Parts: sequence; structure tokens; C-alpha cells
Amino acid sequence: MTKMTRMTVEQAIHQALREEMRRDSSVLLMGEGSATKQRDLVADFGAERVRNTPLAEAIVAGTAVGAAASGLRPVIDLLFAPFMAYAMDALVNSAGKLRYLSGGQFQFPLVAMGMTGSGWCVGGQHNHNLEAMFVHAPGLKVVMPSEPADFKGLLKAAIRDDNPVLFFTDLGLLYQEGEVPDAEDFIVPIGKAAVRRAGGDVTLVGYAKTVAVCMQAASQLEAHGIAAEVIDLRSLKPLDEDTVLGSVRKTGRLVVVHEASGLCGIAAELAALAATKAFSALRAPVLRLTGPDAPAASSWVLEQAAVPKPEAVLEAVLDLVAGSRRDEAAGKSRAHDQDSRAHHDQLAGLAA
Amino acid sequence: MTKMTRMTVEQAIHQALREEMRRDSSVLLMGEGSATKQRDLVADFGAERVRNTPLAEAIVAGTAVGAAASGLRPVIDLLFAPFMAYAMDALVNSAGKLRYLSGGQFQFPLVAMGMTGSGWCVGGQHNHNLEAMFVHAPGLKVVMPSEPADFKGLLKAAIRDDNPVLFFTDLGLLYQEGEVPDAEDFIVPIGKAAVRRAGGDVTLVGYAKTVAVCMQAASQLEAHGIAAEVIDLRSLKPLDEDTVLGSVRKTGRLVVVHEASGLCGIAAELAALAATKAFSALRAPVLRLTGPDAPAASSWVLEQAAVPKPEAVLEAVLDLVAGSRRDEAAGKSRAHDQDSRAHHDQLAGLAA
Amino acid sequence: MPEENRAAFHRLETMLLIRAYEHQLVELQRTGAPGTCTSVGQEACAVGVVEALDARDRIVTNHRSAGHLIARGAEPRRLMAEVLGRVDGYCGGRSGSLHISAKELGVVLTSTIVGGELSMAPGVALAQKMGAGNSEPGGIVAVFFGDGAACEGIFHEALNLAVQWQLPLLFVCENNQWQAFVHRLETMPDKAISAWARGHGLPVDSVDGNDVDAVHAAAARAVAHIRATGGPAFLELSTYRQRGHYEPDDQAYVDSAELQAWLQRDPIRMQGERLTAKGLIDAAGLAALELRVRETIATALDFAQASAWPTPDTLLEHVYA
Amino acid sequence: MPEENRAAFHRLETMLLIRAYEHQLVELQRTGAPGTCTSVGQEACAVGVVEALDARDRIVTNHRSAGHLIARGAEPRRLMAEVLGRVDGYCGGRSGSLHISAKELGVVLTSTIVGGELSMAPGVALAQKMGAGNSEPGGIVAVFFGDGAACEGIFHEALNLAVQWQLPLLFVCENNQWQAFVHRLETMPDKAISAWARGHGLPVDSVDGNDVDAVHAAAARAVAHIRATGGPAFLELSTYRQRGHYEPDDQAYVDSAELQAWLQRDPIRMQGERLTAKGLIDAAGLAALELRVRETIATALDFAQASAWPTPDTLLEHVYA
Ligand SMILES: Cc1ncc(C[n+]2csc(CCOP(=O)(O)OP(=O)(O)O)c2C)c(N)n1
Ligand SMILES: Cc1ncc(C[n+]2csc(CCOP(=O)(O)OP(=O)(O)O)c2C)c(N)n1
Ligand SMILES: [Mg+2]
Ligand SMILES: [Mg+2]
Repeated sequence: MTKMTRMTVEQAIHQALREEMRRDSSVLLMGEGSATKQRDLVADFGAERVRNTPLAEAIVAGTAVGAAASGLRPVIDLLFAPFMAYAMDALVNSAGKLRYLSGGQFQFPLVAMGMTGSGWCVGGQHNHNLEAMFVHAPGLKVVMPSEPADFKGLLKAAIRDDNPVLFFTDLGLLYQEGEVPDAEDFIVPIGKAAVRRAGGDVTLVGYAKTVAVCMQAASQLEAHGIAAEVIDLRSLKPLDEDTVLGSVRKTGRLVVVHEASGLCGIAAELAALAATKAFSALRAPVLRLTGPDAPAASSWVLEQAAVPKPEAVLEAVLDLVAGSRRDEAAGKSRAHDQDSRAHHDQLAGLAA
Repeated sequence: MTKMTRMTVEQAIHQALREEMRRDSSVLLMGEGSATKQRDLVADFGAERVRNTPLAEAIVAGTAVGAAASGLRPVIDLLFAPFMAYAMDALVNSAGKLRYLSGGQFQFPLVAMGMTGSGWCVGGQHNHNLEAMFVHAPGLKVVMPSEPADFKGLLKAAIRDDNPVLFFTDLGLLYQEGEVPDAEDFIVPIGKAAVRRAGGDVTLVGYAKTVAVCMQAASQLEAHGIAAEVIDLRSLKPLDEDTVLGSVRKTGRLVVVHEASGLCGIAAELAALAATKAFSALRAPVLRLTGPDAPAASSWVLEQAAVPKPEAVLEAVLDLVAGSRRDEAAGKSRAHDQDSRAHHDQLAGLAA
Repeated sequence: MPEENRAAFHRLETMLLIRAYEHQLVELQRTGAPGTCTSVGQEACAVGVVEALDARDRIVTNHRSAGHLIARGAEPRRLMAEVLGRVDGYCGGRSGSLHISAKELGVVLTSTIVGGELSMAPGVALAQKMGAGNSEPGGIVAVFFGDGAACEGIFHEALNLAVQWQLPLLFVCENNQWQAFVHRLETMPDKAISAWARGHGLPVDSVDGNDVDAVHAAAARAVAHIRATGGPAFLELSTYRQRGHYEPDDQAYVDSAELQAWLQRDPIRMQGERLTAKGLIDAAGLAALELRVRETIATALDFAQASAWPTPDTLLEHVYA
Repeated sequence: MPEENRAAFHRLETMLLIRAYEHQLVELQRTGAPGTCTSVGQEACAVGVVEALDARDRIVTNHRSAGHLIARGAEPRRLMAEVLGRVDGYCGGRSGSLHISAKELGVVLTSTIVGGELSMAPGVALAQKMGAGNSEPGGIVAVFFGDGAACEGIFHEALNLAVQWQLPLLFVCENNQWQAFVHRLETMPDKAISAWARGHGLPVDSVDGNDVDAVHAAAARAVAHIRATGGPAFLELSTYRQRGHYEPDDQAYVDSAELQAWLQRDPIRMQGERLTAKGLIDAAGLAALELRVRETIATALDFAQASAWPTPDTLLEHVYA
């Protein structure tokens, strides 16, 4: 039996860092305050491997890229995701491209961490879910876990990966607790989604904070006699197409829920995948319940209004199932157009 | 009758700049070499309004943001799109967000221009179609025209727009010629697609260089008795949903073609739109023929292999139509799953 | 009371008002309001510089902006409403504490991205120089930023552009020794900021940021230089962040001897002692002043708490023009 | 022949080889091959600095890299194959001319993003310092960048990090007066680059970049300093871009008097005259040298043109590890 310890996401991240730094002396940690905030790691692994940096994201990321190509395994903490705007050249143009452009001469085993998401009322220059930008960029991997065990297992996998990995932490989860395997070899492979709940009527896909949203909606749907399957993507790139498509082929209905903007977001990618590769199985329109095409406001009311809520998922799925069942009973080949659902796309939260 | 002049894309851009600078003294042009390359504009409008800048994209873009909020209408030339990585904070965190975060106190009438696309063998640090990143970011508009008249009309519209507009030029089009209206009030509204060819069997959507790819495929399809409708998006944000969905509702088949990576790209967004809002009209899987999830190589052979070709579109549509007609004849509700087409997604060019 | 004394008095009162406002925010945070980055200990920088500016000038600032805003005349009640996310805030609650702009006061384009202020300020100054929009002749821009921001590349780019284009821009570096949880000496050599600025060849002045009169004198000189030449100037103000980076923050990482030394040089205390020594104020006078600002803040709090929340149906307002 | 003379001779030959290689690329471009950024006129910078490095050292460079690569021993035939997009190029044709790295020679992480070289070099130096990977004790890094790159914010960040972390990093600014189509005096004050560097408090040396012996001497001093102290040093080499930014380029924007003046000080000519004056070479000797390099380049061209194109089925190779 796997030994487990209950801990928060923050602790799970810390444990993963500690274990990997112990295991591999080429792992080093850099960031604005990384050493200050993790004195124990400095004590155990030395100031050379746990470094406070100047306040300069571009050089922190660039240095990680140079170091990664030269035999180190840097983990950099860029604090909030929007600060990655300063690190874009290093991440996108260097880390993501120079392996390919050099004909495979270099590899870039580095991890770039960033926090984001609603819940802290910090506004759109801190709260901006921009993970899809890195999914769109070549040569990078992207993960965004939802529970402590995955934070540990995916961070360890990211550190061991020979590719650059963007590791996003939804800050609303930071102090969430869960059981985490003690084993030092506990790894969650990058690129594998988790089915959090099985069901045959509809596939709900989320990641990070919206996994819980989907789970709550699924519970409520049960009362309506609808069995929802809930998938936690965990990895946004590579995406676990098989798990998502397998589920859609079973349920015929797909609803994707995330906080990031819908436009060219992960939900768009999944909807496209389903419309291409599981088309014949689809019994109803694919729905996206996402954040709006708007910066996050600070005010609690507006921040929350932008976030997909379980009630909105519930309502959307009820409509969807009713619509497609009605159509099927009437012998129509497909559900009614979902223009009436258009508002979900932009305003998931308002419906709540 | 509209008076027209034949000119290249480059000339159309120049004409738009000249006309708008003449019309509105708050328009100014800044970039690395903007003044050197456009001595005539310096002569006509003065060195204060046509400026060479230091080689520093972040401050060029930041200065444009500050100036735009203070009564000017800056147009900045950032040269190649990947150099925007340095300007990301100014564009995404400032221009895109500060109107909203300030409660509407400021507006940012600025245009940021960038070139990209295959054809010059310059490799992935120059040739990177990253327009979707800006579509995903809130508060920005994005255009990417395909013909000289639209370059003129959309650039003029962008300069007059009170929002920040990213204006992308596919460098393969730079010396392409076309008829361009002389009229100084000729504007192509941002957010309107153009139907380049009408047809009832399949909707082909492209933008920039791939409009021609779709048009060529459409000609070839005609020989096969298939009438393709070809849509040139022109504006990527806001997207002209009505035109695309209207066409899909008519044809029942959607194929999106672009050079950018498919993952979380424009094709994903359109596929998602169709799967949500035109679901009942869809008679076949939605296909994406896009660039691969890879940096662009310099070598001509590899550069071209990454680019969607008319032959690949032709082949894909023939399969699609055959598949869905077969299914419909057999009374099936929907075409076969398109797993066999999966490779198109990543390797559009290879099929050519 | 001679003009000079009235000014000294006003500086003290403004510093007290800033301090009282921020102490109120600290208390609010303890009872559940969003945290803020206070400028406690840095009030002299804000008051000394802002007083040297005209109505036609613009201010660009950052996350630690309460002092700049209040010194410029922002109403504590509307600031507080903003921090609480209410409709009567300067930004209708969309900003919260981190990026408050008040265009009506000329406080524009506040960014909480460290360096964002530096990236936009030259553009505001360019518009001033070109007489764009509602700018008035001779207007300049003061950009406030921290020692941390000086480490960002945009610092270098902004200085070079301002020098090369001769922009009417006053760089004000509030060197408060800290960059969030990192002491600045971990990130740069001791005299780095002024040395970097000097490398750009513009006038650089380094002054005690806790002495409001010294700050004001230096700022006035710099502003005069900018108005006379049209070109930029640089001011480094040495000060200290007395509280944590963001509320709450236990400051466990702070060297208490250093903190104590700076507390001895608290700008409000220094100004109070100066006025007392000059016989311009006594203990009763000081107490009266403090009472007055406390009342202002109490009224502001009532106002802010009574202000309505924005309604969800306004969520998408102001995204696009 | 004494060591010193052999070295002088070798420098001349290497500069000739670089020049011949780039002239060949210019011709190739005229017949349809992709354009390149040549370093014609800057050969002394490459040769002088690279000769001061050891095998254990690393080089990080940019778009104008032919000199650095050839001085380091890169084979012209594999470089040319790369420019033509062929499988025998150092990067298998994926790079083309703009980002050629040759790991086997220690030329790593070339970036054509101006400033990219500066962003990555400190990390390579950190790995050297920490003894990571296949680094050898005492190894340093030389990063080549232009005067334009010095305007990018990353210049400031890289210098500060190198100083603060005491990284074994030699900054080599090839100040060739041009930033694509803009003269550097439009973008910075005249003495700016050294002044900026001095602001960072590391040793800064400014030398004539067209005098290969002077460059070498300065580089050797800087390298010795870095090996002795472990910390960084800075070299500004004043030189001139004799050809356009990128082939083809009519240089219509170039001041011809300035160009002519610099052509008089062509580095190869200067070194040729120096050797002639010392009686180490005569016209026949020079002609023989030139013939030798021309033959090398002719062979290289044959090799490159005979090299296969990569096949489309390899398109996705090397995207991910
Ligand atoms: C680009 C960026 N990086 C990091 C942060 C997080 N952060 C906010 S304030 C701060 C410290 C800034 O230090 P300084 O510039 O000295 O200003 P101070 O807070 O001391 O006033 C940090 C690291 C940020 N907001 N933006
Ligand atoms: C970030 C970025 N901006 C612009 C360019 C386009 N560009 C390529 S080389 C160059 C000039 C660079 O000048 P400098 O650094 O002095 O190097 P030089 O070319 O003179 O060797 C420019 C503007 C680029 N490649 N990257
Ligand atoms: Mg500070
Ligand atoms: Mg140069």
C-alpha cells in the first residue's frame, strides 16, 4: 500500500523540489525570493543551488535556458503568470526553438513556474490565465494540476523532463489539502489526464480550479439522473487526446470548463479535437464555459462573475441533454443549434 | 465607380500610413528603421512624427502605449513577429488591460505591426505565426490581411480604432500585387470576413497566405464537382462569426487552413465555434490543416513541408465529402470518425 | 505664517494623512479586505516630489502608490472604495489597490507590473513634448519606481530613450532597500542605481528620501532643469520600507537592526521634530493634526464601505473602446 | 618563425578565410541562396577574441557569427551547407545562417533575436562556474553582441547578473556603428556603451576593433582577469560594418565618407601592411595566402552544393527531446 501524507498544494510543491534537489545535484532553484522563502532548501542544498535573483524575469529565464543547455536542471519561479511577459523571449524564442533550430544539439530541461487564477482579488496584471499561449508555442510542455498529489508528481516529472515545462499553479488551490504519496519515485507522467469520476451521459473536462467545479456539477447532475464523466486534464501540452476522445465517444457530449479566455484557449482545442476526431459520436453541440475575453477585475464581485461556476455547468448540461434527447426522440440527426448557449462562451460566470 | 490603382502589399501599407498621417496629425510612426525606410514620410510629416527608435522593442511598445493614452495615435513597426516577445508586457499587460483596470479612464489607439510567415527561409526566430497568442489576450484586436486592398483598408481602420490593434503581414505577400481603391476614405472594417468565392458544398476558411491556398484548392475541387466557399477572415479578433457560421450552416462542412500551429490556434477557435453554434448543420468532421507544433526550419524543403498546400486541402476535402456522402447515403447520422485525418492536423504540408 | 513654514506644515499633514490612510488599510486587511503594498516610511518621497509638480504635469506610478495619489490630492474615500472593489473607487473597483489611476489628477497608467511604469512613462512624456491631447506647454512627467524596477531591463531602455529623445521625464527611484522579500544588496552593488543612471549621461541626484524638505528641494531643482532643457533628470531617494511587502507580511526575513535604525529616521517623526525645533508646532498642535487626519480617514472608511459593489452585468464594460 | 610572428600570420590567414567565405555567400545570394548578415570589416574582432580563448571556453553569438565560428575552427563547408539548408550543415539545415551553433566547438546557443545571446550567456557561465555537464574547471564564456543589442534591456539585466553572481563571462560588444538600417548615433550617445558598462562596475576596455593584435591583447587581458577572479569583464570593440545589414542591401542610407574612412582602416589590410612592414610577408606571400583560402572556399562550396536536402519526413525531428 502506498504511504500517504496529507498536505497542501504549497507543501506538495515544496516536497517535490526538495526530493528532486536531493536526487539530482544538477537541479537548481532560482527566483525573486526563492531563497528567502525556502531557507530550509538553502540550508540543505547550499546557496549555490537555491538562489534569490534580481528582479528581472528576462534574465532569470534566459539564465535558466543557458544553464539548462549546459548540464543543469533549473527550476525558476516567475511568481505570477503575467510576469512571464518579460520572459517570453527566453521561453518562446530560445527554450522552445533552439533545440530544433540547432538540429537537436541542445536540450532544455527547465521548469518555469507561475501562479495565477481568481480568488485573491489582485486584478488582471496578476490574475491572467495565459497557459494557452504556451500551448500554442512550439517546443514547450505545459502542466496545470488540480490536487496536491499531482502537484508533487507532475513537478517531479517536469524537473526530470528534458524539455522546457511551464508549470502553472492556480493560486486558489495553494492551501487546498489532499493525500500525497510519500514515495520519492512517485511521478505523474506529463501528458496523462485523470478521470476523476466515471459517467456515460456527458464528459466534463476541466483543469486546475475548474476540476472541482465540474465535480460539483457532476454531483448535482446525479440528482437529475445524469451521469457525468469528469476529466482533469492536468497536462495541457501534450494533451491526453485519447482519454478525452475515449470519453466523448462514450458520452457523445462534451463540456469544457476553464477560467482562461475561451478564444483560442484549451476548450477551443478540445472542441476542435472532438469535432474532428469524435465527430460521429457527438450527440450534442460542444460547449465551452470559460472566462470572458476580458482582464480579471479586482473587485470580488466582478472577479467571481468571470469564473465558471458549478451552477452554470449544471444548467448548461441540463439544457444540452434535454436538447439532444428531444432531438433524438424526434429522429433529428443532431441537437438544435446552440446559439442560445452563446453567452456561456463569454459569460460563464454571469449565469451563476 | 471606385478608382483603383494596382500596387503591392508593401505599397498599400505605405499608402495607408501616408493617408492617415496626412489626415490626422496625432498619428506617428516609430520603429527600428522606420524613418530610414520611409524618407518620404519624414519629408512630409517631419522627424517628430516619423521616428527611428533604438533597438529596444519593449520601450518602443511601452512608449506607444503611454503615447496612445495621452492623445497620440502611434503606429509601431516591430519588424518580425517573434520580436514581439520583448514587447509582450507593453502589449498584453498594459495596452490590453489598463483600459479595463482603470475603469475605462484610458484608451489605447495604437497599431503594432509585425511580419511573419514562410517563404524567406529565415527560420523560426523570424518566421513564427503567433497571432493566436494575441487573440487569446484580452483587450486587443488582431488583423492579418491577404490582399493589397485589405492591407490598405484594414491598416487605416486599425489606425482609426481606439483599441490596440496587432497588424500582421505575411511576408510571402509583401510584393504581391492587386487593385487598391484610391479613395482616402476607403476603410475595411475590422471584424468583417470576406467571402472570396461562393459555394455550397464545403466552407474553406483561411487568412493571409492561405487564402490563396484555399482558392487554388477550390478551383481544383470544381473539377471534381465540388463547390467550395472560400472565406478570408482578415480580422482574427474580433472574428466574423456570422459569416463563418452562415457559410457552415449552408455547406455543412468546415475546413480551416493556416500556417500557424494548430494547437489553440485560430482553426481551433473556428472548429469550436462550429461545433457549438452550427452543430446541427455539420455533415462532416471539422478539419484543420495547419502548421505543425514545431518551429519553422530555415531549409527551404522543411519550411515548405510545414506549410499547408492546395493539394492537401483538395485531398482532405475529397475525403471529407466522400465520407459524409457515403454516410448520408447509408442513413448514418454523421460521417466516420476522422482519425485517419489526424495527420492533417499536425502535418498538413507533408501530405502535399 | 511665512510661505516656507506653511509648506513645511502642509508636508507634515500630508504625510500624516498618507500614514493614517495606510494604517487603516492594514486594519481592513486584518478583517478580510484585500491586502495592499503600503508605503509606510516612504511618505517623504511622495510628498516632496509631488509638491514640486504642477497641475499640467503627469505622474506614472506603480503598486506602492498611495502616497503619490494622496499627495496629488486624491480623495482617501475614493481610494479606499477602490481598494474595497466598490463603484465609487477611482477605477470603479476594477483596479483594486494595485493599479489605481486617477486621470482627473494627472495620475495616469499605473501598472503593478514592476517596470510597467518605466515602459509607459516615456510615451506620456513624448505626448507632453508634442503637445498632444490635453497636454499643456511645459508639462513634464514624473515616474515613480522602486529599486527593484531598476533591475528590470526596461529601466535601461527607458533611460536611453528619454536621453536620446530628450523627453521631459523625471525618473524618481524610491530606493526602499527591498524588492518584495529580497534585500536589494542581494540584487545589485550598493551604489548601483545612481551609477547606472549616470552611465546614461543625464543629471542624477541622490538624496535622503526620509527628509521631506531635502526631497522637495532636489525635486524642484530637477523639475526646473527639465522645464529649462526639455530633457530628463534622475532622482534617487534613499528610504526604507517599514512594513512588509504586502499585507500581511511578518517581515521575518528583515534584519531588525536595520529596520530599527531606519525607524529612528522615520520621515514623519523627522519633520515633526523639525517643526517643533523651529517652534512651529507643539505636542498639542501635533495631536490636533493627527486627529484631523484620523477623522478624514474615518469618514473615508464609512464612505467606502457604504459604496455599492459593481454589478455582474457590468463585467464586460471597458474591455474595449 | 617566432611564436609571435606565427600568431600574427595565422590571424591574417583566418581573417582572409572569413572574408573569402562571406564573399562567397554574397555571390551565392545573388544566384538565389538565402541572404546572410556578413561580418565583412569585423574580422579582427572575431579572430582577436577567439584566439584568446581555450578549448574549455564557450562562445555565445548572434546573427553575424561567421567570423566567430570560423575563428573557432568551424569548417566552412559545413557552415555553407547550413546556409544552403542542407543535411551536412552544423544544424542539419534547420538553422540556416542566422542561428548556427556548433556544440562540438563550444559555440552554443546562437540566437538571431538581438539580445538573445545576452539572455542565455549568464546561464552558460553559471553552468561553467558550477562545473555542470561537461564543463572543465576554469572555463569561461565569451558572448558576442552588437551595439544594437546594447540598447535592449537584457543588456542591463545580463550585466547586473554577471556582476552580482560573479560569473566568468566576457562581454564582447562589436560596435560596428550600425543597427540594421539605423546608425547607432541615432540610438545612443557617442560613448554610451562603455559608460553603461562602467556603471555596472566591472572592468571595461575599449579598443580598436580593426586592429587584430590590439583586440587580441585586450581579450587576453580580460580573459586572464576572468580566470583569476571568476568574475566578468567587458570589451568594446570599435569597428565598422562594411557591407549592408543583410544581403542584398544597397547601403543607400550609409554616409559614404564614413564608409570610406573605415575602408581605409580595413582590418585585413592593416594586418597585411603590418606583416609587410615587419618583413614577414610580401606581395607574393599574400597572394599565396589568398589563393589558399579561396581554394578552401571553393571546395567548401562544392561540398555544400552536393550535400542533400533534408527530407520532409524529418520535419518533426528535434522539436522535443
Ligand atoms: C514584473 C514583476 N515581477 C515581480 C512582481 C512582484 N512584485 C511586486 S512588487 C515587487 C517588489 C518591487 O520592488 P521595488 O521595485 O523595489 O518596489 P517596492 O515594492 O520596493 O516599492 C515584486 C517582486 C511584479 N509585480 N512584477
Ligand atoms: C529583438 C530583435 N529586434 C530586431 C531584430 C532585427 N535585426 C536583426 S540584426 C539587427 C541589427 C542589430 O544591430 P547590432 O546589435 O548592432 O548587431 P549588428 O547587426 O550590427 O552586428 C536588427 C535590428 C532582431 N533580429 N531581433
Ligand atoms: Mg524597493
Ligand atoms: Mg551593430
